[in-house]
Amino acid sequence: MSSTRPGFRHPDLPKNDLGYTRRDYEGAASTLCAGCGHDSISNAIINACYELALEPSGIAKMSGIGCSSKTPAYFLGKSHGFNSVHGRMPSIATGADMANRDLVYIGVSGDGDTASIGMGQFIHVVRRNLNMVYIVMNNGCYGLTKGQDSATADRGSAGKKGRQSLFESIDLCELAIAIGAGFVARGFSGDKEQLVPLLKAAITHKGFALVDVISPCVTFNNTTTSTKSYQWVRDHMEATATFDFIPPRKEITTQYEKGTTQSVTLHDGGVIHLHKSDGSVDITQRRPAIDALELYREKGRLLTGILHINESLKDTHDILETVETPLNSLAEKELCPGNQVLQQIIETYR
Amino acid sequence: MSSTRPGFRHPDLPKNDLGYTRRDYEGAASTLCAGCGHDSISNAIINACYELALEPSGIAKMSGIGCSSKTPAYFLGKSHGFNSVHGRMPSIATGADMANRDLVYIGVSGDGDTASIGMGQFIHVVRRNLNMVYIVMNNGCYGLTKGQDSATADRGSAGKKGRQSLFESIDLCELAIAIGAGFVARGFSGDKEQLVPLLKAAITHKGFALVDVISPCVTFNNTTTSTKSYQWVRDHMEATATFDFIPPRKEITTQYEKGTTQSVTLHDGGVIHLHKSDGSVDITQRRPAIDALELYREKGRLLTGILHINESLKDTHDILETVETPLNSLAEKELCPGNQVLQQIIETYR
Amino acid sequence: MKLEGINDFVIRFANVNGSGSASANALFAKSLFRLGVPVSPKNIFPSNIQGLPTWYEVRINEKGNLGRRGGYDFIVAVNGQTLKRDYEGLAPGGYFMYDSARQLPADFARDDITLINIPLTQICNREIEDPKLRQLLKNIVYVGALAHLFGMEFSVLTDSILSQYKKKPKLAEPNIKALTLGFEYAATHFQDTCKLKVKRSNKLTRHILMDGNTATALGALYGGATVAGWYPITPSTSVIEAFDKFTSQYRLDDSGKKRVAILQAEDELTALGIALGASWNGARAFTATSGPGISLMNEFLGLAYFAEIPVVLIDVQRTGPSTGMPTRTQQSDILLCACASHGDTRHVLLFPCDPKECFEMTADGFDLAERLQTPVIIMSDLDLGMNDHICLPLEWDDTRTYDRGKVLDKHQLESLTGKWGRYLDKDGDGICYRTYPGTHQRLGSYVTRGSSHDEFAAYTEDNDTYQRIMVRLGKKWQTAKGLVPKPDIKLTDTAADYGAVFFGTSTQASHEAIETLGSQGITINTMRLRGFPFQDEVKAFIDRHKTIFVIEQNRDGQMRTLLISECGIRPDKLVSITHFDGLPVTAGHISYSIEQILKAQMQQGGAQ
Amino acid sequence: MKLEGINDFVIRFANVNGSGSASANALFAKSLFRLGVPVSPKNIFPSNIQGLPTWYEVRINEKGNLGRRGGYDFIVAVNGQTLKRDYEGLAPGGYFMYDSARQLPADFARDDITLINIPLTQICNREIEDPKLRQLLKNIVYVGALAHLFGMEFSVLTDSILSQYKKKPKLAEPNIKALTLGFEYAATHFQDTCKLKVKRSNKLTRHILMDGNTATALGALYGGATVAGWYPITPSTSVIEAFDKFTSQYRLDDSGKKRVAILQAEDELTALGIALGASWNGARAFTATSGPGISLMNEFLGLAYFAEIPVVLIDVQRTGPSTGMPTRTQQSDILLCACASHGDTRHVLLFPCDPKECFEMTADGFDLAERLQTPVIIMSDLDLGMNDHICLPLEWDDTRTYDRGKVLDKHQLESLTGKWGRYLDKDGDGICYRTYPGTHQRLGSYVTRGSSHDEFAAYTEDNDTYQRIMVRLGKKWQTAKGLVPKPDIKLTDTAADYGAVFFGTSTQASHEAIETLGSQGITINTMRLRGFPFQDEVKAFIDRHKTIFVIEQNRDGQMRTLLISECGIRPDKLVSITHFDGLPVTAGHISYSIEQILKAQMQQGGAQ
Ligand SMILES: Cc1ncc(C[n+]2csc(CCOP(=O)(O)OP(=O)(O)O)c2C)c(N)n1
Ligand SMILES: Cc1ncc(C[n+]2csc(CCOP(=O)(O)OP(=O)(O)O)c2C)c(N)n1
Ligand code: SF4
Ligand code: SF4
Ligand SMILES: [Mg+2]
Ligand SMILES: [Mg+2]
Repeated sequence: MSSTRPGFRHPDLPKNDLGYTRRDYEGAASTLCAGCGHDSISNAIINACYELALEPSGIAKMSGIGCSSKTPAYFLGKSHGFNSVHGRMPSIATGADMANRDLVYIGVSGDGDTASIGMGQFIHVVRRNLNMVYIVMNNGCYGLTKGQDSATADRGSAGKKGRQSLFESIDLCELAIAIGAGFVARGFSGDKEQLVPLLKAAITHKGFALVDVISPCVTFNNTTTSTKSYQWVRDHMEATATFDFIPPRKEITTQYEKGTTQSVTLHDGGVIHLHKSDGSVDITQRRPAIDALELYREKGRLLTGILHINESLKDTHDILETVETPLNSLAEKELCPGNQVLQQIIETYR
Repeated sequence: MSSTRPGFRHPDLPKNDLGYTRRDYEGAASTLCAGCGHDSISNAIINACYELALEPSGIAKMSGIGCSSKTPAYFLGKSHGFNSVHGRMPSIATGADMANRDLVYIGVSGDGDTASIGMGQFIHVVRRNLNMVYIVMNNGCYGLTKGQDSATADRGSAGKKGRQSLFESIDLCELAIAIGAGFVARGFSGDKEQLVPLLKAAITHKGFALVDVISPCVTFNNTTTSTKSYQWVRDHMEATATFDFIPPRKEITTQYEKGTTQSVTLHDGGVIHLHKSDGSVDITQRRPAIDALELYREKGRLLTGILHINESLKDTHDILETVETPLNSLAEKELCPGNQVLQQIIETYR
Repeated sequence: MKLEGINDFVIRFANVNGSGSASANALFAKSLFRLGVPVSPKNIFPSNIQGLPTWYEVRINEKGNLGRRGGYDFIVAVNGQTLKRDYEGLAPGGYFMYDSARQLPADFARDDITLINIPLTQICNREIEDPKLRQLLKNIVYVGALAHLFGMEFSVLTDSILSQYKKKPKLAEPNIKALTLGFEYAATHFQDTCKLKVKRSNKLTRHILMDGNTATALGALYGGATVAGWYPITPSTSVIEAFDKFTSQYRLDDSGKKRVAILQAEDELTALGIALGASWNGARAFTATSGPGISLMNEFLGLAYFAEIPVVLIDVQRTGPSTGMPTRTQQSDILLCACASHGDTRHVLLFPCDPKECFEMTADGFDLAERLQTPVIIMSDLDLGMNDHICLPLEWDDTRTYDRGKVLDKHQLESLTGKWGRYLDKDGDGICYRTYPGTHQRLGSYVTRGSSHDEFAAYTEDNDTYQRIMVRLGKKWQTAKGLVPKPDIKLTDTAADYGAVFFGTSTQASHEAIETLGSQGITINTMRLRGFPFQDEVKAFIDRHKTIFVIEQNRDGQMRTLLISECGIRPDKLVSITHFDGLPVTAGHISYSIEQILKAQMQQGGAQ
Repeated sequence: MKLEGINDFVIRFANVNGSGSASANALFAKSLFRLGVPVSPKNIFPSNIQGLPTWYEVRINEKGNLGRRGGYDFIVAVNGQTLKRDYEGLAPGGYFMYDSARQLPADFARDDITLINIPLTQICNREIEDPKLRQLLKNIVYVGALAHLFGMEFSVLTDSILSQYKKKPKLAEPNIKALTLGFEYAATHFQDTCKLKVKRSNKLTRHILMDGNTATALGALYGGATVAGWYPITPSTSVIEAFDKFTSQYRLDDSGKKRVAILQAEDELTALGIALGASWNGARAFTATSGPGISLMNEFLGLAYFAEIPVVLIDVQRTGPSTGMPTRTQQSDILLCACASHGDTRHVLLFPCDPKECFEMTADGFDLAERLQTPVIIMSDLDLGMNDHICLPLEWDDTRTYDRGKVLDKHQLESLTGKWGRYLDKDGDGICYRTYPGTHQRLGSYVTRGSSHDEFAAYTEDNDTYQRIMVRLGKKWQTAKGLVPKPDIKLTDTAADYGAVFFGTSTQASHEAIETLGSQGITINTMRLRGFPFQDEVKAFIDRHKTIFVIEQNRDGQMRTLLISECGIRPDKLVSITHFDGLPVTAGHISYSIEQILKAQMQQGGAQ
């Protein structure tokens, strides 16, 4: 049922540093509902990868189950993908990353997939600081099973069926910071201007990067009574700070006024310039970062942007002290100690 | 293998308000290692229930799997218990509580049982605000499987095998507050003075009450290099505030100086008096409560005592709006609408 | 030549999902039902919310053969994406109805079918003011047209609309208008076009038209379930939705508080955990799920088996393995459900074949689970659960009381002679006496555990004790045989060589196939399985025949495997007739398969 | 009358766990092994860390019969908690060694045994200065005493100590002192007391003494595993611990970095998920677990089956169901492992019977999994995994290369003619060609999924396509038969009526039992199963006999069920011999059971 978009290529399409056009980052035609926030996120992923000039085949797309988790079929058609089972993408991504540390791992999940059935795996993939981007397409509901409340649905928020969500919502960003994630951001599928650079920064960050994207479900949860609707989010969103993301090897042309801008250098030389506003918090520290989220929660506002960044953490491979060579490329001679060693070993069992 | 302690009763043993002696709250002889912190917690549970004069048969003991989860056999021998499977006690407790809201639910778990395999269920039982006490016997390791690091083991901490724990530790208390728990406390198995009143307050609180008790594993994790050893905890623990717990219907005899003491009235009329020290935080608000935990984490100190309390939350039954009568005591006539109604119902399917 | 016939054809609707076609198509089916005509609708929908192809197939059969027939004689083809496929699949002599807004391409050149083009879009654009309603009502317009083409009483349609919108009569109006528009258009342009006709019949005087999941929910309501833990998954979600709906109406006390607790859990492990915790604590509790959920529930099922905790688990099966085809049907969780979890385990299964049995077996399932103190799994499937089926009316015996099994109350505990042991086999039937927490201040408390325990529920690692408990569980399994529903056996000819075994949603098609074969002189006795473990009757039925056809909807012949291993049957005696492409099995497939097997047997010199 | 004999008796040690007895007892067993005497130790330990009874049983058998024998001829009874039981269980004529610090109660009044009281506590208190060492060395003292009693060469004990403490020679000293103390005490006080003797033998020239889990870990090391996800659970934990130990030594690059990633996961779902993700990405990966973990891994196993992802899963079985007896053995996860997960699935199983096979089958398992692109489950158990076994030396063929199965590299992708499809059956063997992520810039990418897919890996809900893929998976299953290890068949008499089928840790006891029966004139051919699916040879072996005894360590005869249903065997032909109390099966149990069955058959008039 999933068809590939026509292969025809317009010769004049703009190309990125690797000579690819945006089309090279597209996938099959989406089968989601027209207007679904998830499709906008897919587009933002396409843009981010195109603009970062990533080699498409060097990316692996991972997902669980849900409308959101279907999207890897709709972007990056030249990348391998793994649409696994409900809530278990983090473990699959962990294994994949262990096998080949050279690929870029982009995980896509839903709020049901992550905050309910996948909560355990989510917390623990954060704790491992796996080098991946973990995107939650957060619509506050279970789209694919027809609109039940998810654990990120705010108490009192009501979708199409008109029933209010009964329980307090879970803020995945706050959890991720508390567990020690080094990059935590929140975006909105309706705000491409903010989302694309967020994704670019997240991809460039080494270690675990969470991007929680509020992504309205137009079919089940875009009502006037829902806090995950386009309207509500537009009315309530505020940003921590604006920022520029400067990829590595790009000349820094802008001059920033001292004191108002904080710069974070990423592991590959890219730089994030955070433009502080009055009373803005130091998001490079987890304590104020968490406090800001709690404050906005109290105020009933939605805090977006980069919520926390810490470039000093080791990722899983560094923690485990594995070799630089991808493990999947090691051959017999590096793996198998041979019979002579075996005979030495078994000698100790005599 | 588990034997019951001799039934002989000394006539002069002191009795509580219900006429029970402390022995009536004891269980079978423990089979844990001599000196295990868990046994001290069992004793504290016995004391708390005895002092609160709870009807033993009105308590249900729930646990998962681990040395810690064995303890329900060692306290409250007159109560029913359910030693379930690894990490899944919260779901069993939820069902039990749904069936009979009149019992007191005391759950016991380990740090492996809760923070690893049980993380998803833990977060969600907090979110439901189930009316139970959830005690984590937290030794930073997997006792029963011989000492592997758990997810609450601090990075760099090393147990008997001498290997340092690789990953950042998870603070269950901070998570619980972030998810919205109404009662969160931390104790130490070596500090009965603090632990017993903590447990009494937790039991009296309506809704979910987490008591994270640092409980050294003498066999595998009581080394000088471990941050879950008796010594380390003694050296690093600090308390939010001292407090008195006054059960309902007890006369309040002490007078507190205004401003230095904050009082929280529990749903059944019991009162907690928190004696504030200089710079102490308002633990009735989640924002400062979380911030305090983050601060102490930064400082490398262990914050104990009641960490957060909020008496205004509805528990699961109130949220679901179930009847006051325990559901397990409803009979046919309240449950079965009868054939006449059935015929009306099926008429709409004609 | 046009296809002809009265009350005997298959019509298929090809739509785009999310376009509101489902309710229009259901209206059509319901109207047929109200005309007393046996009808069986099958909704073939995608695992997707909007924009993909979806089909709705209705078989009309005066004789009451209501399994899927296969093929279609009439198609309402209003989905451009599948137009070609729909066109090509139409039976010779069939009728192809489409929206004349769409010009049929040149290669649509069959001359063996009848085209019926209705300007659906045009009619709606012209006649319906509210643009939001146009798309929806387009579907109603074709239903109106069909009413004329098939010669249906128009009032049955308008009555259906009126009763559907009883509470919002305003909404009935435009629907009736749309119906009329379609009806009139057909009357004007296709006066005598269609030779397939519908005639009021008297076949269905008492019957109801209900989906299995609704009936299951009613079973849980009447069976006295008070706690449900669940996690959304197609095709089981609607069991809980219906239970929620019914309990919101029939389980309120005077102040509006609920005599039920329904909790959407964070996953299936928790869903079953909730049900187990509640059952342990003396409430009747259940959960509903589908294959992936069963896989996740394995550990808890083993605990329930070994610690002897009753629970009712509804498995609405779908096409596996893994995520498979979430919106297609299969009977393929049988082996896993029978032996779920590590170690030696065995679980009681019930196999409902229609909504009435969904109701009864669910209600009975609670009695059975509590009597046996073990999980009881109701093996429904997508076809049964989510499609409407005609069945006899549900009934409840008001004198019935719940069988809570062997539970000791306070008084009984006190009057016991000898020491009570939770796992003591007092009665020799392998079933022991349990207590609910809090029953007595001094007596009857114990710790339930999944680790090895002795008769007094104390932890043990003693090998003899462990073995004794396991042997007793085996004895309980024997007791279960006397309690699960007996098979439904039909001996057409007591001397027949052939028998057929089937269950659940394979029933209708099997009966039809066997009738067909019967009319060709091949007599086959039948046994519809209703429960596992199998009773002696099951073995006796098999033993009395030379060859048994085991008809089931999975690849590996799972029920056949179970029969062989549990009844000790010679494998070569049981011949598998499987169907596992995700669509409901057809009678044609079964009769054809049996014919082929018989032919082969004959060629091999085996007498018939 | 005293029991007598050379190299043929069973000694049991009754200790308190956590008291350091395990290493002393192992020292004793190892010393026997070094004397060239066939020996098989069984550690019977509690699911607890400290203070509960634990036993260590050593069978010494010159003939090399090394299954558990049952009963004990000599006991070292140093656990007060079980003193009475240990005393009563001793064979008539046996020897009862105890610490004379404890006065035996008056009711210890057997006159058919020999008491050997050694003042263990007293000796230690007197002779050993460091009070911390006293408790530990008490155990060594009794080993020294045994050496004298059995007439063992003392040097073999001291040598064992020296090699054990090669790196910490300081620690050897007090141990040797303790040995000597015990030896001398016995020499002085029990000069000719014991008639059970040990004599240096030449039975074990090349052999090694190793536990199965260590061998499994070596198999993973040599098989080239680079990623392991795991979660602690007895009795599988030591597989990973050993793998960690070996890779820390043999998988480092020059800078000390690791050519392996071992991750302790948060649970078993994640453990298998990690292995699957890594395998998908082209690394050899595995996980090890036990029953409860298998239950939790069901969903992922179904995904791996349907999406065709290789993975090696080690199941070190323990006594189920549920938590069961975590430190007791069983072969009871067979059915679940064979059909794990909902829908139609089937998994490849391997059945090692000794450490050598643990090594080989694990290493081969990676080839097999990658060749078949499906999970391969190594069915070990607690007895095999955690007890030491004598076996032939492990060997590795240095010319061997890993069979990575059908994987297309960059070059092959480019030179393909025709469109590549991940699930296209090019070779007609049901196995398709896969690609690792990142292989090629343009070619070979696809999305792996557990939902239904076509030959080109695209999502589909088309019923024919789904069915085609399922049928092909069935074909692959047939191909697997040619690849899994063949059964080990011994036809003592080609005309014999009886055959026995067994596998894994039932092997030793089965061989011994059949030898015993053989000496009574009952000839039984044997087939040791080594893999599932079963080959034609398996069926042929069964077919050639009248009656087959299926010997296995579970209640329900799980392997028998599998044989019947997979090979189409008449159930009445396969007679179950089960043993499931959690202790390793004994030869006596098997031969007795078979005798009883044969007797019954004869009484029923069946010829032998
Ligand atoms: C084990 C399991 N349980 C349940 C389901 C059914 N299911 C499919 S998608 C889904 C929820 C999806 O919600 P979310 O992750 O928020 O994604 P969305 O569709 O909203 O993007 C569920 C419960 C499943 N596929 N597997
Ligand atoms: C599903 C499953 N996996 C693994 C185990 C093995 N296991 C038993 S206890 C335990 C960990 C216990 O650690 P914790 O909860 O911290 O308890 P402690 O013994 O430290 O008190 C594990 C992994 C199990 N019983 N079940
Ligand atoms: S149902 Fe909601 S989440 Fe799913 S595709 Fe439609 S709009 Fe998107
Ligand atoms: S192993 Fe550790 S946690 Fe377990 S009983 Fe012993 S001291 Fe306690
Ligand atoms: Mg969602
Ligand atoms: Mg622990």
